[in-house]
Amino acid sequence: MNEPLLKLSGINKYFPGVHALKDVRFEVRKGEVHALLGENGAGKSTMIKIISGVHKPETGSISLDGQRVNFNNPRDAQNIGIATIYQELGLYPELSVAENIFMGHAPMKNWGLFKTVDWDRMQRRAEELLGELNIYNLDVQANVGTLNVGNRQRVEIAKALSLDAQILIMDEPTAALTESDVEQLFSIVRLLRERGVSIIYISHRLNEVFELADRVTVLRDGEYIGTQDVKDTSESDLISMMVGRTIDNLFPKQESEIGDVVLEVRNLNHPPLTNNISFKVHAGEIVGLAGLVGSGRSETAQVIFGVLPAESGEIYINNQPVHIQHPSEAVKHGIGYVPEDRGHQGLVKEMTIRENTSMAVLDAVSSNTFINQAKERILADQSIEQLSIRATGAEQVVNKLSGGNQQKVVVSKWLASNPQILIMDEPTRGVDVGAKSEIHRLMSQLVAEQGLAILMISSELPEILGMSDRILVMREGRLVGEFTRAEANQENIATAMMSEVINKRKEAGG
Amino acid sequence: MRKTFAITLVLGLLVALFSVPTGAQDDRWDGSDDLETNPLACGMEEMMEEDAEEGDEEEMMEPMEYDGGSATDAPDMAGQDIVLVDVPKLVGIGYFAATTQGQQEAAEELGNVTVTTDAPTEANIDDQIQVIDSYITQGVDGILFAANDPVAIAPVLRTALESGIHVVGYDANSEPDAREWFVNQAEFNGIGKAMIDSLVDQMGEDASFGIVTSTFTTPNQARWISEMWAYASDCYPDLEWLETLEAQEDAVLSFQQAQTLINKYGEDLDGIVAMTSVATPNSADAVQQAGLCEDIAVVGLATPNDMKPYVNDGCVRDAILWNPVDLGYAAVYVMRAIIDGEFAPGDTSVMAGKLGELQVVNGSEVLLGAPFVFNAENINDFDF
Amino acid sequence: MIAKQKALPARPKPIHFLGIILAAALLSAYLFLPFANQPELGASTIAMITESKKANELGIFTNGLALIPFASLGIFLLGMWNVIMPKASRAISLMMSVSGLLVIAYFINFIKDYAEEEATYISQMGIGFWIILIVSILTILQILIPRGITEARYRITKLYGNQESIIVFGLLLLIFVIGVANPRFLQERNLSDILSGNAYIAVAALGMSMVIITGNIDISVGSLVGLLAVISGRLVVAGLPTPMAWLIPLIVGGLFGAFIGFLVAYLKIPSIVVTLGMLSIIKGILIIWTNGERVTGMPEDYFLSQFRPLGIPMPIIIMVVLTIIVALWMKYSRTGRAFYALGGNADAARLSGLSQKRLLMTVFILNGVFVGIASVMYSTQFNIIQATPPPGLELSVITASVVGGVSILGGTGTVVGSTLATLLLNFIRSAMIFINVSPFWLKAVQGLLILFTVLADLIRRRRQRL
Amino acid sequence: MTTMDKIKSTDAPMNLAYRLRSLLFSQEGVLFIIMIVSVLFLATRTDKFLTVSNLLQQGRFMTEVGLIAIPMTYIIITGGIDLSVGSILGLTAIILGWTWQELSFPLELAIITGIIAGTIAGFINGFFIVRVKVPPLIMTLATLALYRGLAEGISEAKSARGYPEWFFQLGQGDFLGVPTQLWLLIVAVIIFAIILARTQTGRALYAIGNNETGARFSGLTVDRYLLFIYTLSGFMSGLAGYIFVSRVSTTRSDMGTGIELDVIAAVVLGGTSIFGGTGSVIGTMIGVVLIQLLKNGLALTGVTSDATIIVIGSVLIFAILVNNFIQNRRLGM
Repeated sequence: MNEPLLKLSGINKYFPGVHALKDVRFEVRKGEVHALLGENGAGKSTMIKIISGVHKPETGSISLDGQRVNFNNPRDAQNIGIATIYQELGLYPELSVAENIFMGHAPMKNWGLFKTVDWDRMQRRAEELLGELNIYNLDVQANVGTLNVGNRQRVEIAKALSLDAQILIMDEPTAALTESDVEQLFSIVRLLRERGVSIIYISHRLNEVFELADRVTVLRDGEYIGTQDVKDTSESDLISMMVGRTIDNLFPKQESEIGDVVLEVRNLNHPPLTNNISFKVHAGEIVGLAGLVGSGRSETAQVIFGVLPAESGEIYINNQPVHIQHPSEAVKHGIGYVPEDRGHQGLVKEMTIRENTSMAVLDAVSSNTFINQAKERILADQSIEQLSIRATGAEQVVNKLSGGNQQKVVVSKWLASNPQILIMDEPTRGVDVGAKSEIHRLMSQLVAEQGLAILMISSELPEILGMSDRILVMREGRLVGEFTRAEANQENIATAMMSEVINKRKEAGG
Repeated sequence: MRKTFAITLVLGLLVALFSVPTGAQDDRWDGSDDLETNPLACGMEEMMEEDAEEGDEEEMMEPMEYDGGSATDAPDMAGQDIVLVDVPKLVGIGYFAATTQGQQEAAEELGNVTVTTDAPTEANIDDQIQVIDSYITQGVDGILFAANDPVAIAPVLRTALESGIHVVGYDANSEPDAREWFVNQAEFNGIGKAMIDSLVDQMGEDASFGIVTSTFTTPNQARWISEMWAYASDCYPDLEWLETLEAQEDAVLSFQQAQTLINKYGEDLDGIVAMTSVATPNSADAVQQAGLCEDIAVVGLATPNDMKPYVNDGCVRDAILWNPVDLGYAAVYVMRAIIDGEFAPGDTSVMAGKLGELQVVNGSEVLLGAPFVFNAENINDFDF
Repeated sequence: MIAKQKALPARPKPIHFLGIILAAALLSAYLFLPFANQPELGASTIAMITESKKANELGIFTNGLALIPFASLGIFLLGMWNVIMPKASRAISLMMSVSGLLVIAYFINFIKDYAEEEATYISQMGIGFWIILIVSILTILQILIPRGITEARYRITKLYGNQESIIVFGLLLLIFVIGVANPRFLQERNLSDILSGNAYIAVAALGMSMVIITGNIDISVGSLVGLLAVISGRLVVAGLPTPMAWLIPLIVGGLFGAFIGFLVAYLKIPSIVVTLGMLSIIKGILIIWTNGERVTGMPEDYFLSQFRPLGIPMPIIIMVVLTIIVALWMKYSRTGRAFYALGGNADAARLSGLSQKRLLMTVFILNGVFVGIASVMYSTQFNIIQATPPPGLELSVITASVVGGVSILGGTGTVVGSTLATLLLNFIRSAMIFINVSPFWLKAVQGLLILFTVLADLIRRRRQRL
Repeated sequence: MTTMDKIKSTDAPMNLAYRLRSLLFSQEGVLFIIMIVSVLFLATRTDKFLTVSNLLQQGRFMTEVGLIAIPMTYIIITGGIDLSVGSILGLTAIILGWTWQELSFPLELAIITGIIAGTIAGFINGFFIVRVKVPPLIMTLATLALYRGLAEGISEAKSARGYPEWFFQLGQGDFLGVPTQLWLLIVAVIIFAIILARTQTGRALYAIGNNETGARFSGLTVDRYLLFIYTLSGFMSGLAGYIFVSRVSTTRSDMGTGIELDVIAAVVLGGTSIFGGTGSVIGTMIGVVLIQLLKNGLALTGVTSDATIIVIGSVLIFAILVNNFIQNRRLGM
C-alpha cells in the first residue's frame, strides 16, 4: 500500500573534483511531507536540483508513478508536476505578483492567428491561487520588489501551485521567515498535504521537522544514510545521523563574568525603523536582540555600524562618545558586524579566503598601503585553523565553501580585526547543525575568554534563549522589552515581539 | 535631499534654456580665423572669368615668393615608374571616391605611375597622421594628401620631405612649408564671390540667407565663408546673414539643417548657401520637398550628377562646379612633373594632361581654374 | 513591511475610455469635418495641411482651431476630475490637464495675433493638430501599455507614474516654452519635419530597447544601418522590384542579428564586446565594398519615406504603428514578457524553464530586423544614399532608450518611452536653433538637457523606492 | 570526509611548473602569446615593421590611448565605465589653447589649467555616480555630449596654434632616444600596475567590482575609491589631451572623438571583464600594444585601413573567445 510517487535510485553525480552524490536513493509517497536532512555540503541541494531537472545525474534512475522519467531541463520537471521553491528566491522584483506566478506559462487568449497573454485572466487566476492559500489581501499587481520576504515566499508557493504540482520541493523555506510567517507557512503546507500534494521539505531546524514531517531522509557527505518515520525517531538520533557523531549541546553557553560597559547607545534615531533606541552592552556578555523581521533589529545594528548613519542620538564606546558616519570608522572603534545576508553583505564570494579574512584589516597586513601577502596567508591560515574552516586552503575561493564555512569566514574576518564589540546578525542562518554548535561554542569562548561583547540578532528563539545573557526585544523600530537570562522564556519574549502586531500583520498578509 | 535635487534640476533647466549665449545673429559666424581675406572686385558672374583672370594678374604683378618646402635629396626618379600613396581626409565617402577616380585616370594616361589610396575611416587627424607615417616608413616616391587639419598634419609631412618623399596636397591645404605644391580647385576669394554673386543675382541685393556648412572647424569652408563675408560687406552691405549651421559631411543632417532654416525663417529666408558638395543637393532636396523652389534659392558647391534632378526641374538655377575628379587628376600630374623635374619652385605654370596649363598662385598653389558655374544649359555635359 | 492598503483593481474604468473616445472623436472631427462657412473650399483640415502654403488662408483654420479649445477644455476638465477622484492614473490626468491648458493658451495666443492681423495661422493650427495627435495616442497607450495597467500602485502613490509621462511632460513643456519664444517652431511643417526626419532613429531604438531590457547592448547599430541602406539601394538600382529592396535589408539585418546573438548566447561573449567588434567589422566591409560610392538613380516608387498618405509623412506612420505593435507585443506575448524576466533575473528565468539561449537569439534577431526597417526608412528619404554610416547613430539610439526609462541593467522600461525620448531629444536639438542658442553651444546645451532628463528619471525611481 | 580528500587531492601545488602554467594560461599570458604570434607573422611580411625606430614611433602614437586605458581599467574592474574620456581630452585641449591665446595665460599655467579642468570634469562624473547614484554608463553618456559641447562652445571653432618650441618637446621630442611621452606612459604603467596588484587600493577596487555591498560592509571606503578613479580618469584624459596637443601642435574641439571606443576595446582585449571584478593593467597594456602594432604592421604590409579595422574587430572577438575557452578549461581542471 501507499506506493512511492517519486522514486530515485542509484543516483551518482560528479562535479569537478567532487563526487557530490554517491549511489543515493530516495522515495516520496503521495501526500506526505518528507523532510530531507543533512549538513551543508551533504548533497541535499544537488539532489533537489536533480529532481527538479536542473542537473542531470551521471547514473541512476528517476521514476514517477512507476514509470521512468528523465529531465533535460527544469521545464520537463515542471511539466510532470514537480515544482521547486529555491532557497534564494527565484522571483522578478520588477514584475507584478501575477506575472511572477505565471512566468513561462501565462494563460493565453487565442485570437486564431496569434495568441496573447490574457492579463485579466492571469490576475484573476492569481487571486484565486492565493485564495486557495487563504491569502486574500495580496495585491496581484504590486511589484514583487515591494513585498516582504514572507509574501514573496507565498508568491513562490502560488507559482508552484499554478503548475498544479503534485510534488513540491521547499528548500529551507523558513530560513528567512519570522515566527508568525512560519506559522502561516506551516498551515499552508498542511493544507497542501491534505490536497494530496507530496512535499519534500528541507530545513536545518529540527523542531520544524518534528512539527511538520511524516518521514525524514538523511544524507551525509553525498551518501544516503537512512529514512525513518518521524514519530519513531528523536532529535539526537537525527543529529547523530547527520553529523556522524553526537552533538552534546547545541547551545554550549559558558558562564563568563560581566565586565563594564563597552558599548552604549542613547536615543539612537534613524526613522522609520530605529526610534530612540537606548541600551548598554557590557564586556563579556552576549546580548540577544529579538524581534520580528522588519522590526528594526538589523537597521539598529547598521546604524551603530555606520552603514545607515544615525540621524540623532549618541554612541559611547568605553564611555567615550564616538561619531560613526561610515563602517570604516566603526571598525576603527573596534566594532565588528557579521551581517545577516552572508552572500551579499558579508563576503566577496569571488575572492579567496585569504582576501576575505584580511578585508577588514588591510592596514594591519600591509606596510604603508603595500599589502604583505605573507602576513595575509598567516592570518588566513590561523583563522582556518582556529575556526576549523573546511577548505582546501587559504587560496580557495569562498564560493566553493558550504554555508557554514562561509559564515565562519565572515566571523574570522571580524575576529581578525580583534574588536571589542561584535554584532552578529542571524549568525547561524542557513548553517547546518554541526557548524551551528561550533559557531555557538566559539561565541561563548570569545565572551568568556577574551571578554568580548556580543550583540546577537536572531529570529530563532531557542538560539536567543540558549545563548544570551540578556535579551532585548524590538517591535516596529522601538525597544519594547528587556529580560535577564533567568526571567526570559519562549512565551514572554514571543508576546513582547508580536503583541498587537499579530493582528495587524494578519490583515496585512505580512 | 531629494528636494535639493528637484530644485537643482529645475534651476539647471532654466539655466540651460535662458542663460546660454543666445542670438545667432549677434555672434554671426564668419569663419573667422586669424588669416587675411582678400575679396575680389565687385561685379556679376558673367564677368566672373575676367575677374578671376584679373585676380591672377594681381598675383603675377607682385608674384609671391615660393613658400612651399622641398624634398631633401630625393632620389632622381625622372621618367621612371613611381609609386604614390594618396591619403585623403578619410575613405568611404563619395567625394574622395571621386578624387581617387581622377588620380587613377591620370595614372593610366601617364602609364609610369601607380597610386594607391589609403586613409582613416573617420576624418580623424590622429589616424591620418599615423597612416602617412606608416607609408613614410614603408617608403614611397610621393605622397598626395588632403589635410584634416593644416597644422596637425604638418610635422609628419615635414618628416616625409626630410626623408626624400615628394609631397603634394589637394583639396585641403597644410602649412605651406610642409608640402611642395598644393592643387587648389579655385581660389577662396573666387568661390566666395561666385556664391554671393549667384545669390544676389537670383534674390537681389537685400536678400537674407542662411548657410549650411560642414563644421566650423573645417578650414576650407571657414575660409570660403570669411571670403564671402569680406566680399559681401564690400559690395552688398544690405545682404542679411541669418545663421550658419553645422551639418558635418552628412546627408541627413544637411537636409535637416536646411529644413530648420526654412521653417525657422519662413518668408524671411530668400536663400540657402551650401558649403559642401553634400549639403548643396540635400538643401535643394529640402527646399523642393517643402515646395518653395520659387521662394528660396539654393546656392552652393556641387558635383553635376547630384544636382541634375534639381537643376533640370528648375528648382535650383545654378551651382558652382566642384570637380573632385579633375582635382585628383591634376594632383597626380603635378607630382609627376615635380619628380620629372619639369616643375620647380619659381615656375608660374605646369602642364596637367587634358587640363592643359595650370597657373601657379599664392607662391606654391596650383590653381585648377576660375570657379565654373553650371546651370540648366550645360549641366548635362558633365557626368560625374 | 507594515500593513499596506489594498490596491485598486486595474481594469480600465469607462472613464479612461471616455478619455480615448473624446480624444479620438476630437481628432477625427478636427481632421475630416469640412468647414461649413468655407463652401467654396469645403475641404477638410487634412486636405488643407496637404495643400500648398498658398491655400492656407486665415479663415479655414480659424474654424479648425475653434474646435481645439472646446475639446481641450473637455480633456482638461476630465483630467482634473481624474486628479480629484484618485481612481485613475495621475500621469494621464497630469498630461491631460497640461495639454488642455496648453491648447487654451494657444487659442488665446491665436486670438491675439488674429486681432493684430499678423503671422500665418498655419502655425497655430499646426500646434493644435500635433498636440491633439500626441494626447490621443498617449491617452490610449497609457491605458493599454504595462506601466499603465499592471502597476496599480504606481497610479495611486506616485505623482508622475513613469518615465514616459515625465518625457511627455517635458515634451509639452518644451513645445510650450519654445512656442512662446518663437511661434514658427510650432508650424505643422516644422514639427512633422522633425518627427519624420528622426523616425528611423526611434525605430532603431525599439530594437535597442528590447536588447537592453534583456540586459544586453548593441553598439554596432550605426554601421549596420549604413550597410543595409546601401544594400537596399543597390538592389533596387540593379532592377530588383521595390518591395524586395525594402524587404531584403530586414532579412540581412536579421541574419547579422542572428550572428551576434549566436556569439552572445552560445559562445558567452559579452554583447558589448561582440558589438564593439562588429561595429568596426561591418564598417570595414561597407567601405571595402562600396569604396564610398554613393547610390543614385533609384526609381520613383522607391522613396518610401517621402510618401504622405493622409498627408501624414510615412516615417511618422511607421514609427507610431511599430511603437504600438512592439509595445503591445512586449506586453501581451510570452516572449515579450520573457525578455523582461531574462533581464530582471536570469537565474530565475532559467529555473522557470525559459530558454536563455533562444531568447537571446530572438531579441538580437528582432533588433537586426528593426535596424533593417530603420535603414530602409533612412535610405528612402533622399535621391542619394550615402555609403557612410550615419555618424554617432548608435549613441543617439542608446541615449534614446536610456532616457526613455529603459534601465541599463535590464528588466524594466517600455518601448513607448524610447520612442518618446527620441522625439524629445530631437525636439531639443531643433528647438535650440529656434531660440537662437549660439551655434557653438548647441551640443553643450543638448548634453545638459540629456543629463537633466536622466536625473529626473533617477529622482523618480528614488521616490518610488520609498 | 572522502569529499574533503577529493578536494584536497586537487589542492594546487605551489611549485614552479604550476606557477609557469598558471602564468601561461592566465588572461595576460594567452593575450601575450597572441601578440607574439601576430608580431612574428607581421615581421615575416615586411622588414620595415620590426625596427626600433618604427616601434618607438608606434609607442609615440599609442601613448594617449595607453594613458587613458589605465584608469579605464580601474573603472571597468569596479564594474563601471567612462565614455566621456574622449570629450574630456578635447575639452582639456581647448581650455589649454583658449586660456593661452584668448586669456593670454603663460603657457605653463595654461597647461596646468587645462589638466585641472580635465580632472574636474572627471570629478563631476565621479560625484554624480557616487553621490547621486547615476549609473556610470548613463552619466558618462550624458557628459560625453556635454563636455564635447563645452569644448566647441569655448573654442568657438577657433584653433590655437603657434606654440613655442619647448612646448613640443613632450609630444614630438625624444629623451634618451625614446619618445618623451613614452617615458611618461612607462612610468605611469609601472606605478599603476603596482597600485592595482599590490596595494590596498587595488584590493579594494577588485572587492568593489565583485561585490560592492560586501566591500562597504567590510569597512572599505567604497565611495572615496570610486570618486578617486573617475577623477583619475579625468586627470589622465587631461594629461593625454596635453600630450596630444603637443604632438599635433594645434587644438581643435573635435580632438579625441571616438577614442573611448579604442580605449575600451584595448581594456576588454586585455582580459578585463566588462562585468568587473577581474583584470590587470599589464593585460590592458598588452591590449593597447597589440592593437597599435596590428594597425601599423598591417599598414606596412600594404593592408588598407578599412581592412585593418575588420581585422582588429575580429581579433577582439576572437581573443575574448579564446580566453573564455581557456579560462573555463582551467576552472574545469
